[in-house]
Amino acid sequence: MSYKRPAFRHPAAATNELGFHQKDYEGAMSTLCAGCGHDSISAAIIQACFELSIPPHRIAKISGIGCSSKTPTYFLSNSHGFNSVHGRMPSVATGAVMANKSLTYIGVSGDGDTASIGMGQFAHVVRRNLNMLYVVMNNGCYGLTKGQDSATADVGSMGKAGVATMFSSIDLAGLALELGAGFVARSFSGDKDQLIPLIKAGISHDGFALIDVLSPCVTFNNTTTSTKSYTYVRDHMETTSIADYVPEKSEITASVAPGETKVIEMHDGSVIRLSSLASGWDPADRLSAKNAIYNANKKGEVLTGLLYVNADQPEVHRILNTVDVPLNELKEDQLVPDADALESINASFM
Amino acid sequence: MSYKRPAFRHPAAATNELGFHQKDYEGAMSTLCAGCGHDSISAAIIQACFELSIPPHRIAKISGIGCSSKTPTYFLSNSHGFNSVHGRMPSVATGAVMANKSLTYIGVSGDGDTASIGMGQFAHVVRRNLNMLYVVMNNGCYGLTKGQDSATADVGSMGKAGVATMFSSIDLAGLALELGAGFVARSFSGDKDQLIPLIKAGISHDGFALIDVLSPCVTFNNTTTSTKSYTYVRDHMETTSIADYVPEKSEITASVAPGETKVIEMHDGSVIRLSSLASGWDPADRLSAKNAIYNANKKGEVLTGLLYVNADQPEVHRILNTVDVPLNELKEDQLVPDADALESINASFM
Amino acid sequence: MFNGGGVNDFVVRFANVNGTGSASANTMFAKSIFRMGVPVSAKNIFPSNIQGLPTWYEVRVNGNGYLGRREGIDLMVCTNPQSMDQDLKNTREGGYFLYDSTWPLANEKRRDDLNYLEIPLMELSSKNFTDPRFRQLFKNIIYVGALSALLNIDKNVIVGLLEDQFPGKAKVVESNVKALDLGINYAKENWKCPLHFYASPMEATKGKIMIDGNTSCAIGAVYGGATVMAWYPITPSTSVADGFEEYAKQLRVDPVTGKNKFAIIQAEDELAAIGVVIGANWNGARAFTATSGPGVSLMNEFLGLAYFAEIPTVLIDVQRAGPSTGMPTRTQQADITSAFYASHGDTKHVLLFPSTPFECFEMTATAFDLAERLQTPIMVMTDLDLGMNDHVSEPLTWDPERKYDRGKVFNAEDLDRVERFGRYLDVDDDGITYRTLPGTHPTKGSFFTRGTSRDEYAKYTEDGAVYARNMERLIRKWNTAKTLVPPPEFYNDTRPAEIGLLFFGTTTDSALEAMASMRKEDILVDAMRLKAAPFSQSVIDFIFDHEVVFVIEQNRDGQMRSILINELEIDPQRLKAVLNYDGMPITAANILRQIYNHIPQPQSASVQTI
Amino acid sequence: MFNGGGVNDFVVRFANVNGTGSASANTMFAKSIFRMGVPVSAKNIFPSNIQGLPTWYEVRVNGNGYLGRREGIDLMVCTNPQSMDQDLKNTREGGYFLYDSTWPLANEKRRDDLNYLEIPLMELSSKNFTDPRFRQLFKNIIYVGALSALLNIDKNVIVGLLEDQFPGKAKVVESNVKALDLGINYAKENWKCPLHFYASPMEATKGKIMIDGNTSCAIGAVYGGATVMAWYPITPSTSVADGFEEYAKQLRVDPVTGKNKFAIIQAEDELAAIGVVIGANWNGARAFTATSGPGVSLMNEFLGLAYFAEIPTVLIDVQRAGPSTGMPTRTQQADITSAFYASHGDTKHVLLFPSTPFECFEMTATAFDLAERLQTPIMVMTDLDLGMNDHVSEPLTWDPERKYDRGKVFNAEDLDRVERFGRYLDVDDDGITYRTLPGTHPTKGSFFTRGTSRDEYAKYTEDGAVYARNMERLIRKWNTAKTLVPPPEFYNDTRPAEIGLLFFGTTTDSALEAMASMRKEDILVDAMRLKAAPFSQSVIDFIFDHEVVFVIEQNRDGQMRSILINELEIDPQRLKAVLNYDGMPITAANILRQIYNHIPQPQSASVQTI
Ligand SMILES: Cc1ncc(C[n+]2csc(CCOP(=O)(O)OP(=O)(O)O)c2C)c(N)n1
Ligand SMILES: Cc1ncc(C[n+]2csc(CCOP(=O)(O)OP(=O)(O)O)c2C)c(N)n1
Ligand code: SF4
Ligand code: SF4
Ligand SMILES: [Mg+2]
Ligand SMILES: [Mg+2]
Repeated sequence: MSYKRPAFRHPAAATNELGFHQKDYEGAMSTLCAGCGHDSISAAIIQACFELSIPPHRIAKISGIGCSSKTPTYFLSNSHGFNSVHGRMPSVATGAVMANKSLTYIGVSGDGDTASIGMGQFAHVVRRNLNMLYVVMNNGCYGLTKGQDSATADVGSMGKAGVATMFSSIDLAGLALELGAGFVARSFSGDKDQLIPLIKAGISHDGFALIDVLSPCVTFNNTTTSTKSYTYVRDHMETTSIADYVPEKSEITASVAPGETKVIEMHDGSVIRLSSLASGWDPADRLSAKNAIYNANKKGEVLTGLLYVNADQPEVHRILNTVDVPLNELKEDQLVPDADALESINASFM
Repeated sequence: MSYKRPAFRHPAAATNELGFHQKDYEGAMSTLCAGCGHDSISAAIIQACFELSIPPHRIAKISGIGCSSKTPTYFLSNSHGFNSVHGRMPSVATGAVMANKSLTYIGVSGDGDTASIGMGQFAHVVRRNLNMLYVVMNNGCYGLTKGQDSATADVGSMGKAGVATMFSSIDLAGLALELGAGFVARSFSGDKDQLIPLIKAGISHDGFALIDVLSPCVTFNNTTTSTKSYTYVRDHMETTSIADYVPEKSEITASVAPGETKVIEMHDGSVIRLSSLASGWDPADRLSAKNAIYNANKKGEVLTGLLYVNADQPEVHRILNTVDVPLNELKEDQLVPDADALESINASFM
Repeated sequence: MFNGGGVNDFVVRFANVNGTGSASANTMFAKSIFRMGVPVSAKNIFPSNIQGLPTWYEVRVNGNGYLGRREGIDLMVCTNPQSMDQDLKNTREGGYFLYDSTWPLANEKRRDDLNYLEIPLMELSSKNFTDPRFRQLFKNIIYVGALSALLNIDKNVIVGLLEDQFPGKAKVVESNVKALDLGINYAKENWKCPLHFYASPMEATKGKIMIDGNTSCAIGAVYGGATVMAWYPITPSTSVADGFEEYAKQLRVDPVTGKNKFAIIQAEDELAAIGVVIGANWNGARAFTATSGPGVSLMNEFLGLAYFAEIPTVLIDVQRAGPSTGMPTRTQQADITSAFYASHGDTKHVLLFPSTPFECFEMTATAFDLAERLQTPIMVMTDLDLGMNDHVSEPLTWDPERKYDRGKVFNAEDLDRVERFGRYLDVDDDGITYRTLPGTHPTKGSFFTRGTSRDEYAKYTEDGAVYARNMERLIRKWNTAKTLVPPPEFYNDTRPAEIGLLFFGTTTDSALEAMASMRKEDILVDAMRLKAAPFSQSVIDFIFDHEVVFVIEQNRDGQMRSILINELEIDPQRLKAVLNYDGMPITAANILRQIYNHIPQPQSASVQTI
Repeated sequence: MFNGGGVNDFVVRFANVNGTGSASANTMFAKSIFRMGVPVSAKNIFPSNIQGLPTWYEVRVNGNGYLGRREGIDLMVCTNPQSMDQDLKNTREGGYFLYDSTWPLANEKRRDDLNYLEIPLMELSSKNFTDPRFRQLFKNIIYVGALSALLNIDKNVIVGLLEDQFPGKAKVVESNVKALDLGINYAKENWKCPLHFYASPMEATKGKIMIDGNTSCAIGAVYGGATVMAWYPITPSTSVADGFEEYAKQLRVDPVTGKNKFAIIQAEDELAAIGVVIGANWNGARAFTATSGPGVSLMNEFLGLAYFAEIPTVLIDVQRAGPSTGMPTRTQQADITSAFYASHGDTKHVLLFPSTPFECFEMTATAFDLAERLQTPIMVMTDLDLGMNDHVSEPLTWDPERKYDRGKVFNAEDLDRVERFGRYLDVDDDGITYRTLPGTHPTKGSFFTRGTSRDEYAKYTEDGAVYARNMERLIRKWNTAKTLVPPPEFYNDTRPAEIGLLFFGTTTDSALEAMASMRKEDILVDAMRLKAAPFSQSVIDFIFDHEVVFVIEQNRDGQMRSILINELEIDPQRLKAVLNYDGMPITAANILRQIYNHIPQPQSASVQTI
C-alpha cells in the first residue's frame, strides 16, 4: 500500500553483527486489520532475521494469496518478494531454491492457501525437503475472502458467520510429520518469546521447516465460539518444551538442570536447546511427536513448540547433487558443452 | 477396447441372491499387460459385488487416468462408468454422490493419480467423508506413462529405469488416518482371500473407505530391487488380522477362540469379524493403527488388512442433512418455490 | 463554473474507510432515492482488503434512467482523511465537497473552484452518543441526514428504510433517527438547502426492485432447480454462493423432515468445484459453480472434459479485472476469450451475457435448461459491476407452468424401446445425442463416459475417421446451439441507420445512453445487445445491415469483437472496437469519445458533460 | 492394377503388437534406408496402452525428399492377427501384403487385388533359435531381412546398424545377422526380388541426421543453458524430459566434483511444474517445462501470472489430439488457441513453431533468449509427429561464439548508477523494463513481484489509470516481440503468384509437396512458413500480396487462421482454411483436394496418387 512508515530510527538503535539496524529488516506499513495475528508474526520474522544477522537482501520471501500471503510486503523491504498465485507458493519456492541455493527462503502461506487449494503442493514440498522456512499463518478461515471456514477449522468451531464447522479439521503439523518433514513446529502469534527462537531454528534448519502459527483473524474468527480465537489459543496452549536458539558462535552454558534439557545441533553449527520437556515426548522421535499432537488435539489442547526435528534428512540440492555454485550463476562457459560434444551427438544419429 | 470376452457362462453358473450370475458383474476384456496386478483387483471387485448381491446397474464406477483408472472398463459392464481426468476422480465422485445417494460408488485410482496430481482432492474427499469405496491400485509408479517413480515409491526402491527413488514415500493409508478417514485398509492384488472381504466391508461402510492395494506393475516396477514388486510384497506382507465380512442376514457363529476376535458392526447391519489380531493394535483406535503402520514401514514390512474402522463418523449427506430421496429425483414440484415466495423476495428488494 | 447536475441528475460519491460500517449508510442513501421513485445506481469501489483502506461508493441519480457510470462527481462526501487529496482532485469543477470538519481542511489543500460543505460529523456524533461502539456508525447516519436536507430526500422514506432494517427494534430506529435529525438540522442551519441539484419524487422505479446480480443469480439457481452447488471463495463471485445458501435454506428445506433439498460443497479449490459440478450433472442433478477469472483458468481442463464427454455444466463467471490476480475488486469483461475457448484442443463454449439482475435470475435458470439440452458447459458471464452492485431491475418473475428442459435423457422405458442404445448416436441430426443416467436400467443403457475419443456407442477408439466424425457432430451441435440461445435485443431507430452499436452485459447502460446522445444529435444509429454466444442469424444480419458497427466492451483486446469476426467470418474493418479497461465501469462519454474518433463529431455534442 | 511406387518412392507399413520389441527392428529398417542416402520418414502410430494392442509403423521412402505422410500403403508387413482385417483393407489396390504365414490367411479374407508375400516368420524363428525369449525378437529381424531382399536394401548397412547397436557384442550381432539371413534367403528363394519399387543408393541424406524432435528440444535446452527443468509425465512430451536428463548427465556434470550443473524436478503435477519454472526464472535460472495439451490447460493460471508479472518462462508443448484426453497417441496442432490466449483477462503469448528436429533444437535454445529478453512465457509448439518420430534433419550446430541474451537485468553496479530503480518503468520505450534478481544489492533494487496491478515502481495500486498504462505497455512489448521472433520462411516462385500457401510446424512437409505438385501443373503459387506468433510485418505483406492464401493446419477450428485474422485485422475471406484433424499427419493429397475445392483443378492433377 501507499503508506510509508515514518523512517525514524529507534532511539537506542542497536545494530546486529553485520551492522544492520532492525529498521533494515522492516517492511511497508501493514494494511491488515488492526490486531490481526499476522502482523505479530511479521514482527517476529523481522526480529528473528535481525538477530540472526542475515543480510536482508540475501533473503527471498515467497507467498501465495490471502491476508497472510500479503505480509511479505510488511517485512524485509530490502528482500525480493514474490506474491504468487493462490495455493502455489511451494512450487514457486521450489523453483527459486533450485535456481539459487545461496539465499535464505521464507515462504508465507495461510491455512486456506496451504490446507485447501495448496494441499497437493504442500505435501510435495514437504516430500521434496526443500530448504526453506514455511510459515503458515493459521487462522482457521479465509480472511481475505471474508471469513469462510478453512480446512484447519475444528469441528464445532464457529466464527463470525455463526455456523459451526462440520468437517474434520486438518492438522498441518501432524500432516507434515506424516509426510516425513524434518522440522515441524507450532506456535502462536501472541507468543513472541516462543515464536522468535522457532523462526530462527527453522531458518537454520537445512531442509524444509514448517512452523504452523496460530494467528487469530480478529475480524472473522475471533469469537468466543472459535477454537482459533486469541483467547482460546492462549488458554489451551500446551508446549512440548521451551526452545532456545543458540547461534553457532555462542557458547552453550548449561543453565538448566540436566535431564530436562535436550540439545540439537543444526547443520550450520547452531544449536537448539530445549528445556522443560513434556513427558513421553522426544523431539527426535517422529512417532512421539505424532502421538503428542493426536492426544493434545483430542483434549482440545493446542500443542505448540518444536515438535520434531531431524537435522540430517538431506535437502533437495543434496539429493539432486547439484554443484556448489548457485545454478543461476553459471554462464555459457559452464553451460554450453564443448564443440566436440555436438559432433558426437550428431554422429550418434547418423 | 474392441475385444469382447466370449459370452459363455461358467458351467456351474451360480447365481447370487438377486439371481445374477458372476458374468453380470464382469466387464470388457482387459487391455492391460498380461499379469498386471490391476487385473486381479478388478477380479476381486467383480467377485465382491457379485457376492454382495448389489444390482450391477446400481453401482457407479469413477476413475481418473492411468492403467489403474482404465480398469473400470474391465469390470461391471452393466454399471455406468466415468473415466474422468487425471487426479480428479474425488471431485467427480463427490458430485455424483451428492446427486444420488442411493447408488453404490466405487472409485478407482492409481498411486500417481492419487498421491501426486490428486493429492489435494484425495485429502479433501477423506475430510468430506464421502460415502464411497476408494481403491488405489498402488504400483509405486506411473504405469501408463512408462514407469516413472510415483510418490508412493519407497526410498531406495528401483524399478526398470534403474534409478533408485530418492524422495521419501507417501503412505496413503497412514495419510488417510492422519486426515481422519473412518475406514482404512491395505491389501495386495495377489491376495484375493484378504482383498475380497475388505472390498465388501469397504462398500458396506457408511462413509469414505480407502483400500490401498499393492498392485505390481509387471512391466515397469516388478524388478528384484523394487519394494512394490510381487515378490517383495508377498514376502514382506504382515497383517493386522484376518478379516471376514458377514452380511446382515448371516448369523455369526463364533468359530474362533474368544479374545482373539473382534466384531465390528457396520451401519447396514453387516459385520466385520477380525481374528488373529496383531498385538498392540486395535481396529477402533486410530493411534494404534498409525503406530502399527509407522513401525511396519520402518522395518520394511507391508502392513495389510483392515487398519482402522469407525462406523459412526457421519458421511457427507448426513453432515449436510439432505433429504432421503436422491437429489437427482427431485422435480419442479419439489424444487420451485411457490409463487408467493418470489413475491416476498421481490418485496424485500423494494 | 458548475454546469452539471440538476433535478434528478447528479452524482454523489462517498469516500470512506473500509470496515467502518459506511456501506449500510450509503446503501440507505441510494435506496431512499429509489423509494422516491427516482432511477438511481450505486457502485461500490472497494479495495482488495478487509479494513482500514479507502473505499468509495458512487451514486448516480438520473431521471431519464441512464444509470451507467458518469464521469464528474457533483457532490463528494468525504469522511476519510487518507483519501482526501485524491477526493478533492476528483470532484468536478464547481462541485460540492462535504467533509468531516471535526478536522478542518488546511487552506493550502483547498481548491478554489469547489464549494465546501463543512460538518463536524465526529464531533456531533461523540457529543450526542455515549456508547463509543455506535459513534462511528451514527457518524455515517448523520451525513445521510445532511444529504437528505441538501438533496431534498424525504426523511420519511429514510425512516421507513430504518424501520425495515430493524423490525421491532424501536429503540434502535429511534437512535438512528436522532442521528439523521442531527444531520438534517445541521444542514438546514448552516447551508442553503436544497442544492441546485436534488431529488424530486417520480414513479419511474415503481414496481421495480433494487438488487445485485449475484443474489439474482442465486435465486435463479434456486428456481432453476439447482440441487448441488460447489464453489471456492473468490471475489466477486462469493455472494452467489452466499445467496444460494441463504435462499435454499429459506425455500428448499423439507417442512416435514427439516432436511435439505440441496447440497452445497465448499470445495478445496476451483478444480474440485467444477469436478463436483460435472460429477453431479453426470449423475442427473442440476449442479453449478460460481467463480471468477482465476477460477476459470483453473477449470480449463475440466471444461474441456465436459465439452468432449458432453456433460451439462453450469458456471457463473463473475468477471473481475485480470490478468492474473489483476485488480480483484475492479470490474471488466475480460474473460470472454478465456471462457469461450476454454481448454486445449478444438473447443468452444456457449456463453450467456446478462445485463440486469432480472437477466441474472432468468439466464441462470435458463443455463440449466441449455446445459441439459446441449449437454455442454454453459457459462453465465456476469461481472463485478453487475454482480456486486445494486441495480434497479424488473422484479423477478417465474411462470408457475414453466417446466425444466431436462434434455435428451433415456429412462428405463425408453431403453426398453430402443434396439441398441448409442450414447453418441446422432439420431435426430441436430448433433445432440441421448444420454442415460447411472442406475437407470439393469441391462441396457450403461456406458462409459470418458475424455478420450470413442465411437457412437461410447466404445473407446483411436480410429481417426470415427474421431473426426465425432468432432464434426460437435460442430453440428454448436450450430443447434445458435438456434437455442437467447437471441439479441435490438434498439433500432425507425429510420434506416448506417451505424450500429453492439454491446452486452454491463456495457448496456452506458451504451444506451451514448446511443440516446447520438440520436439527439440527429445521428441515425441502431443498436443490438448480445445475450449469448454463439450467435444467431440475426446477429449476422444486424452487422451486415450496417456500414459500420461499434463493438463496445470492457477489455483491452476487443475480445468479443474477435469472436464475432471468427465465428461470423466478418471483415474486421466492419467492426470498430470501443474499449474501456481501467477496471471502472465504462461511461457514455468515453463511448462517444471513441465513436467520434471514427465518425464526424457533431458540433453540439459535448461528450464531457453528457 | 498397381500403379504407385517406383525406385525410391514407396510406403511400407508395419503392423505389430505393442510391447513386443518390433520398434527397434522397424527403426532399423528405416535407418538402413537413411544410411543408403535415401530420404525416408517413419511414423509410429501407437495405441495409448503399454502392451498387447495393435501398433503401426509407417515408412515413406521418397527420393525427392517429400517426407510428409502419404496415403496408400504399397507394402504392408503384418505380424499382428488382431489388426489383419484392417491391414488388408488399408493396403492399396495392387499393393503387397507380407504376413506371417505360420498362421495362413483364410481364403475368404483375401482381397483379390493384392499381392501376397507369405513368410512363416514364427516358424522360421522357432526352428532356428532355441531361447524362447529371443524368438519374438528375431522374428522381427527376419522380416527385416526379407524386406532387405525385396527392396534392395544393402545388407551391409543393416549389419552396420547392428554393430552400432551392440558395440563389442559380436555374439549378439551374429545371431541377429543369422536372423537377417533367414529372411533374405527366404525372400530370394520364394519371391522375385526386388519388387518393382525398391531403394537405390543416393547421397541425399549425406551429412544429415535422423532424430526425433523431443530429443532435439532436450539437446537444445542443454545448449540453451537451461539449468532447472520441471515436468510431469505426459505423452507425447515425456521424452523431452528423458532426453534432457540423458544429455545433461552426459554433458553437464562437473568433472572434478561429479556434481550436477542442472536440477530436474519431476513435479507432482503440471501446475507445480510451471510454478517451479516460474520460480526458477524469477530467481535468474533458465528453467523450462515440457507438456502437452492437458498440461497447458492446467497451467493457464500460472501462464497469466508470468505474462502479467513478466517472468521469463519456457514451455515446450508437444501437441496431441484433443480436446480433453482426446487421442493421446495421435498428432494435432490444436493447442494454438489455448496456448496463444492462455489465462483469463487480456493475455497473449509468444509461440514458436519448429518444423524440423534442427529447429526444435534451435528454437528451444532461442526460446530462453526470447523469454529473458521479453520477460514473458515463450511456448515452443511442437507436436507428437515431430516430437516422437525420427525425421531426417540438418545436423545440430552451435556457434561457439554464441552468447545468451539474458535480457534486461540490472546488477549491483547498474543499480548503483540509477537514481531510482523502477521495475516496470519503460525507460527504453520498447515496453520491456529492467528487472533485478533476488540477492543482488543490499539496499537497492529489491521489489515485490505480484500478479496484482502495480505502478512503475512495483508498488501495489488499484488506480485504474496506472493499471491501464501498464496494460498498454504490455502491448508495446508485444509489438517489440514481433520484431524479435524468428521471421517466416518463404518458398516463393520467381514469377508473381496470386495464390499463397501458409503453414507451419509438421504441416510443412506435405504442404511443400502439395506446392510442388501445383507448380508441376503450372499453377503459380508462393508459400510462407510461419515460425512464430505474433507476426512480423513480412507476414502481413505476404498475405496482402496474394489474392488468396490457404492456411494449412492440423486442427478442426482453423486456429492459426483465426489468430492471423485477429492479430492482423485481415478479412477472413482472404484466408481459406485447409484442415486435417483426424489425428494422423496431414498428406499432400488431402491438401490438394481441399485447395482444388477453391481453385480450378488442373486436368492432369491426380490428387490420389501424388
Ligand atoms: C485461484 C484463486 N481462487 C480463489 C482466490 C480468492 N482468495 C483469495 S485469498 C483466499 C483465501 C485466503 O485464505 P488463507 O490462505 O487462510 O489466508 P488468510 O486471508 O486467512 O490469511 C481466497 C480463496 C484466489 N485469489 N485465487
Ligand atoms: C493432466 C494430465 N497429466 C498427465 C497425464 C499423463 N498420465 C496419464 S496416466 C499418468 C500416471 C498414471 O499413474 P498411476 O495413477 O499410478 O496409474 P498406473 O498407470 O500406474 O496404474 C499420467 C501422468 C494426463 N493424462 N493428464
Ligand atoms: S480479515 Fe482477518 S486475517 Fe485478514 S487482515 Fe483482517 S484480521 Fe487479519
Ligand atoms: S504398464 Fe504396469 S500398470 Fe500398466 S498395465 Fe502394464 S503392468 Fe499394469
Ligand atoms: Mg486463513
Ligand atoms: Mg501407478
